[in-house]
Amino acid sequence: MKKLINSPRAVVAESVEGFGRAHADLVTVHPEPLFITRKDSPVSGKVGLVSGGGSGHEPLHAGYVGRGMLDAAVPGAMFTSPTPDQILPATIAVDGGAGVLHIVKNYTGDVLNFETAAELAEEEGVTVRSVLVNDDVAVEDSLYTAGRRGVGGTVFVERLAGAAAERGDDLDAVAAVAQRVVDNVRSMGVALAACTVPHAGVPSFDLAEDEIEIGIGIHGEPGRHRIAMEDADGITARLLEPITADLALTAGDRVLLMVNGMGGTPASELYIVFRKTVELLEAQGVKVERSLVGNYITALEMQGASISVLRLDDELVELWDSPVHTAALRWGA
Amino acid sequence: MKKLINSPRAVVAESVEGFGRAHADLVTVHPEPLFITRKDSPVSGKVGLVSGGGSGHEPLHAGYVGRGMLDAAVPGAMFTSPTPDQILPATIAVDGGAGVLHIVKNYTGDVLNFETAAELAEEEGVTVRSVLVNDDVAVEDSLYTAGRRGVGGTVFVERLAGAAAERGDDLDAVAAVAQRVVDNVRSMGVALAACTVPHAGVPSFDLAEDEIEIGIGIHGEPGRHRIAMEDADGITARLLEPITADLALTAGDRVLLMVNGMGGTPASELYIVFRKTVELLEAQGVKVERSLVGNYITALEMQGASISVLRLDDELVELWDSPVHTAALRWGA
Amino acid sequence: MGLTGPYRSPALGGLAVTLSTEWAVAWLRGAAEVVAENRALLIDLDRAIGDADHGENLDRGFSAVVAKLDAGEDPATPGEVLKNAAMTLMSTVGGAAGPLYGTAFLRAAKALGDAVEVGPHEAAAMLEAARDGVVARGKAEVGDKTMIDAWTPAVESARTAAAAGASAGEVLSAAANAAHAGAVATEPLVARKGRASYLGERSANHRDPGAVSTAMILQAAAVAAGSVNL
Amino acid sequence: MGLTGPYRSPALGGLAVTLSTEWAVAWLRGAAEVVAENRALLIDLDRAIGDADHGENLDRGFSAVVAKLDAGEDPATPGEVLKNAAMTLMSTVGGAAGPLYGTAFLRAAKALGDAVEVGPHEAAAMLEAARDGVVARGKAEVGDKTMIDAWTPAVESARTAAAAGASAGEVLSAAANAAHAGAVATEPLVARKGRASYLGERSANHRDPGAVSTAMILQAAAVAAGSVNL
Ligand SMILES: Nc1ncnc2c1ncn2[C@@H]1O[C@H](COP(=O)(O)OP(=O)(O)O)[C@@H](O)[C@H]1O
Ligand SMILES: Nc1ncnc2c1ncn2[C@@H]1O[C@H](COP(=O)(O)OP(=O)(O)O)[C@@H](O)[C@H]1O
Ligand SMILES: [Mg+2]
Ligand SMILES: [Mg+2]
Ligand SMILES: [Mg+2]
Ligand SMILES: [Mg+2]
Repeated sequence: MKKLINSPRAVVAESVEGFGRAHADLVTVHPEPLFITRKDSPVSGKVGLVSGGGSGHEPLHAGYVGRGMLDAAVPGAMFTSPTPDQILPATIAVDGGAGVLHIVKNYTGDVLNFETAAELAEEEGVTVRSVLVNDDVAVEDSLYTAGRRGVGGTVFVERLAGAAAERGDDLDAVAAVAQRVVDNVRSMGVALAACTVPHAGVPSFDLAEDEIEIGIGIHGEPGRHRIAMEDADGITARLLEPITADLALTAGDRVLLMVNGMGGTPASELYIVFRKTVELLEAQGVKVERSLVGNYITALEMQGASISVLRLDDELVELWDSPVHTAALRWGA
Repeated sequence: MKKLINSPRAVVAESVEGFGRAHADLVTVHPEPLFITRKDSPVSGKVGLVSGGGSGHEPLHAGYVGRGMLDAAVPGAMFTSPTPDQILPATIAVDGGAGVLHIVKNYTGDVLNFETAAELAEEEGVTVRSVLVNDDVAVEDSLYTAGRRGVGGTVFVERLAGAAAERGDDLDAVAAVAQRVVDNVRSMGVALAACTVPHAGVPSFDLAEDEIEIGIGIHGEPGRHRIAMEDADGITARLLEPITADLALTAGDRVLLMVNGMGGTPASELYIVFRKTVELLEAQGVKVERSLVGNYITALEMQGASISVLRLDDELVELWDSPVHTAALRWGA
Repeated sequence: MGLTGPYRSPALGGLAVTLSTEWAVAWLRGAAEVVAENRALLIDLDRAIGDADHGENLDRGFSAVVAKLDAGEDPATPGEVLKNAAMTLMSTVGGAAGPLYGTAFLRAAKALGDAVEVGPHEAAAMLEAARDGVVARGKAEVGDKTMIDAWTPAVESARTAAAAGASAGEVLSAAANAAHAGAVATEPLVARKGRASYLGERSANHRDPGAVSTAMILQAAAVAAGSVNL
Repeated sequence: MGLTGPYRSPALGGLAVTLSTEWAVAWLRGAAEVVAENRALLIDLDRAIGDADHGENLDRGFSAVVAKLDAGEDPATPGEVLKNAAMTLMSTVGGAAGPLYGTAFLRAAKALGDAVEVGPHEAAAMLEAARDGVVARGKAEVGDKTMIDAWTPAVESARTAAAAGASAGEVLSAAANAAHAGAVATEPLVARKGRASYLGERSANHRDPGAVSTAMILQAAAVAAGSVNL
């Protein structure tokens, strides 16, 4: 394992420290317990948005702290959900009197830690609502399982709920926007090669030269099945099909499309996937109205990509287009 | 070799096509011969900026086409300079009557192809000036060699000359800003693992588990020397030292700092390098006044990073802060 | 019946009929030791069907527990020891295991109350409270391939041993052995809870890391009571 | 003296005393063939001290040249054949080799002018013009570890052969052999021009890819003239 790090246990703290210095105009880093807030928080009268999760998915979540998106990000250890003692002060710090929305990716660890923090925050007088992101169609959903994972759709939820909060929506309304996004977004990913968690020191799974993993998550976990290597157009079709099926997209639908790199994929390859995705969607009469192509939610240096599709309506387009100013997403500001 | 591509020879065309679709609001893709222009080009009365080079360095150059930066980008084959028959029509397309600046990275191929295109453009009545970027301190400069390579500093030249053109500077003035940036920027890079060019199918060099290459360029070429793996702080010091020495930075100097990922490096690692770089510069009394951390000029999926430092003055800061709206760099718009 | 797991931890005292504050401290120190020794094993188990952090998370958490004990924390009762540990685990482990073990130790502490000495029935009740806490938080059932597959047989064996007149140390020993057997038995299961459930059928043929760590931690409890038949 | 390089291309005709338009076409087709066959070798040489694209670049370029010939281009003179090729190479090869080979073929074409038949002295002059073109563009000297290390000995041997009364085909053959020897001789050199110069001392002990491709292309010229002693 070769990494630009000083020691596995120092990665998160040092990295977040560097992040704080690079974006000192946007964020404040609170080192102990570790969380990141918008420079100007709490914004009085605005609903506060808090998200967090294991580290290693950068720019998620700290890269999305700022105007029009998150008020606080809470980074756990590498691929490990943060703890309530981090989430609680972050929640309190960004409460501008209008309550706080927790945006939680659906992993047992994230759910339990945010749940505890929310209880504790309520005890301290902060009104907390939570929304669970579970957009990964690679995972079969059932009453008896942990359900689907939260992956790429999280970026859309953070942006669109953030925009709603910024325009002054109250807590229920912001939560409703977040839930509407959750209900209308689906994602699916592929890995060509695994990533290596610093503390583990070996790749999270092994793939032969001619194999790829379909349906991977963002934690270096193995996917649903392993198939022989295919060309980009073939892989794209495989990722997109379950998404459009699950969303029941039909001609005339308008979508926000993200082709996301897992960390070790050249941008040129992402645009090749994007090209095919648009072609396939258009063939179904679906219009790609807005899009993102790049590394927005990663699994360290994993080689691969994911596709996220959100069904749009006029209000969501308007929210998407409103100004956003964060380290990783910025326009109109 | 596993890549999200359809065939090695289709990579550039398909990728640029996808890029064009993703950023149709910003750019126009001209497919044959291949080049990319600003949607609204030629901008009447504005100096046109053209850059280009081999593909595989995305977001460079197409990602920097737009307001406040380039008017045209000319992508060659993977790691191969483009040809005059691409550069010439790009040059003509963006001439708004105020002449065109060619921003050329100092590689024999780029120099020769841009030189030819410039001659041909002059024959067609377009005034062309050229600036050569040669910021890589890993390469020893001498009268008798090809000189230093152009690497990370190119991003700064494109941005700052682009800002000067946008504010209405004439061709000589824009060229002067570009040259001032060239004279004041230095870069150095490291690779932890090589990249694989699609048409070659094997990594561009081999490194053992405990070795790194110091002084690599952006074409997967081997570096100046190979050393045993070190921690991030040690590597950072090694990269920064020759830069500050060559720039003769002294206490009180203000700089623009870029910590750039080569394509396969997690953002968290870049911020660890950034943290140490700032610490080292501050220890010398040098103030980091603006910064970029991320993948801005890459070598496909190479694992590694580069540091670029530009000595700033008030005018350059003002130009840097002015609005820019491209696929990969955007603020104030 | 002896413990045959790959993890072992040195015995710290003689056979305990009742459990003391010293026992509780020894338990946590022993748990920290066995988790540290088996950090790589637990990472590896989690790498196969999860995200390769379980060993790292527990090692970080129990190291923090020990650091607090070393820093001179001086609790008066076993319950207080376990409550302090619960709070530390909750704020340092993270992931799924953090809240689950945090809750387990918190409920265990609550079950012990202010008692200075813990007898066999109280020991069994403590384990049951811990298990119930994990179920309350994680909603897993036996057979879902989680740490519950170690906790539940442990509780049952502890109850049986206590009813049969075993000492508190023997109750813990019975629990540890049953937990180990339960962990082994997770191997063929298809996960329905936690991160391994994303793998579907591919989660079979691997032991659940949390069940294995539960067996280790309960073994440390028995060892601390001087009550392990190896 | 025979060619001992790893690259070979089939002979296409009998011994040529003068060179015709057909010869020029055969040269380009032969060059395309030898470059395609040695694509991987040239990539590999460039991988060692450059950016692993030389074989890909030339293969793309010469394939385009052949595609134009196949599309029914019907030039009347050798010079016209070479001029068309020059334009195609210039617009398809890219990199350093594109403008250099483009200029070489352009200057070669200029040197031949409107001649329909090319004698030995004209053949030597053609090579010299090509070499001078490469020098004019690339400013490399012999010993800089570039294609000039193949071109210059080729020109010298061609001149000597022509002066000694050789046929045009023999002139080309002498040039090709000298180019090959020159390419081999680049091996110990430290590069001072082109991408290999960035490597400094580490560029030694590798053959220069452009010098090797020059030898291949000149060999194709000789083979097209039916004049190679294998
Ligand atoms: N719902 C649940 N109920 C009980 N135990 C669970 C549940 N979900 C996960 N676990 C346990 O947690 C273990 C994983 O812990 P850990 O790796 O530290 O957390 P994470 O899965 O967040 O990475 C699993 O092996 C399993 O035993
Ligand atoms: N200045 C120069 N003069 C002559 N030949 C050169 C010069 N620079 C490079 N070359 C030749 O070009 C070859 C490399 O070509 P190629 O790999 O296609 O281009 P690039 O270096 O741009 O990738 C070198 O091996 C060398 O022979
Ligand atoms: Mg985890
Ligand atoms: Mg090249
Ligand atoms: Mg885990
Ligand atoms: Mg090359």
